[in-house]
Amino acid sequence: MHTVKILFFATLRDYVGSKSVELEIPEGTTIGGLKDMLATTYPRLEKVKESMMAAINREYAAETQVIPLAAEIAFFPPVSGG
Amino acid sequence: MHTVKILFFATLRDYVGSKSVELEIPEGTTIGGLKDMLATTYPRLEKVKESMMAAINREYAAETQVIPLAAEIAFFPPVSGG
Amino acid sequence: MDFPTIISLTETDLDLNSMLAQITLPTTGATAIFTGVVRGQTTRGDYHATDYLEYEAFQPMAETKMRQIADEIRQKWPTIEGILIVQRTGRLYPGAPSTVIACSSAHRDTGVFEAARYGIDRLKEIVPVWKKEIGSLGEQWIEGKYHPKPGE
Amino acid sequence: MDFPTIISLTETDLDLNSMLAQITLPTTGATAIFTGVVRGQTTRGDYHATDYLEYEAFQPMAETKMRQIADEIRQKWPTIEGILIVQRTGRLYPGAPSTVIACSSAHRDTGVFEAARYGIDRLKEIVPVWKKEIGSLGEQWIEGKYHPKPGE
Repeated sequence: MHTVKILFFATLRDYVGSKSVELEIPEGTTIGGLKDMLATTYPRLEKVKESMMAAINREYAAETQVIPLAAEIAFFPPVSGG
Repeated sequence: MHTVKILFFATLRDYVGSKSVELEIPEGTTIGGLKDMLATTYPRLEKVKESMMAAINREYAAETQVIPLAAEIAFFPPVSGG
Repeated sequence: MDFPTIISLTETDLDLNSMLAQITLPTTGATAIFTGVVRGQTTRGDYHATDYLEYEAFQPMAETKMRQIADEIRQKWPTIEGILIVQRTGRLYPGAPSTVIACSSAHRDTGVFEAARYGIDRLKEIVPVWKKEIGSLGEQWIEGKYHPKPGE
Repeated sequence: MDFPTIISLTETDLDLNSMLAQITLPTTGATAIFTGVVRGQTTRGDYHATDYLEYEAFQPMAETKMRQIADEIRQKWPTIEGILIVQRTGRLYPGAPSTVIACSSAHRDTGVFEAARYGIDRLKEIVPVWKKEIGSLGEQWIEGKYHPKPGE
């Protein structure tokens, strides 16, 4: 197990009700696996799991990417700045 | 004969030594004809006669265009603003 | 001379005069400046009126991605001299400029227009900034459509 | 709402913030602003340094032609909202913006970049303004290359 910091933005922050959480995850957990874990805790994430963008240490990450130790994870909807 | 006001800009003003002149010209004089008349009076215009742009009443005019009564004529080099 | 790259997320009003000065070098003869502006009325799609927008950013990643866009511009148009990419955050009312992409070059025909266009297109693809719209349709988060590839 | 068209030759400093405000309507979401800038150093062609430029205009015809360019833009890109075309005259030192072409629209993909590019290209073809350069090559009038057709 190791600890990750997870940040949420925009809609996802509203769904989770929090800007950031810290979570213990098994080693080898992927982004996709973490999404499943979060959707269990925060059921409103279930319907947006597919479209949630993920970043590991501020770089866009794939569903299959394994989360490294001491990582900062961010989840957010497709961007809409400008 | 009728009177036209002629304006000169940029290089041409330097060649003529004046911003504007008034001239008596025969009816039916074309822009090309006026250029020839001017080049006689101001010999430095001779070598730029071809590249001199002409405007009649603030619209670009052709060499063959006949100068109307009470016209304001302008001669200038190709533009270089911006 | 080093070419300046100015990247900023800011809560303060944007000053185009100062931005222009920041990308103007002794060799600069042309600049193209794009500004996004908060619309008060939108007619594309369903008509709606906007009271204001709330911009939120994942600031450190947004800065990294803005810098990456500047790098991409320099790769594609090596003649570009200065690059400025600024995004407002916080509450913005209609008429306010919300983002500026500005590029300078010696001449107008060496990529300034294309680079500025590329910059705003990319900003709307990969820079983690979101806006919530408060207006005639109530209060709703705007979501983009682009899904960046891993590492993009 | 009428779309604003701002045409001006001026001897005073250009204020981009005020210009942006003048072309921003309630429906405006994007603007593209081109600025010409006085180069202090030119490397295209023979290298030379510029101390300053003296701009001269045939003012009434220049205003007519600037308005004509705005009309041409509206013909080609009917989605353009505000158009501003401003040319400085008089003495200008390196680093100073000498001309601004700014166009606004509801969205960035409906012609603002193309319209601003067209505007500066046309300004350099048909607007009767000339500049004298004072610098390392002495004092010389710059001449363009384009010969407008009668009535153009």
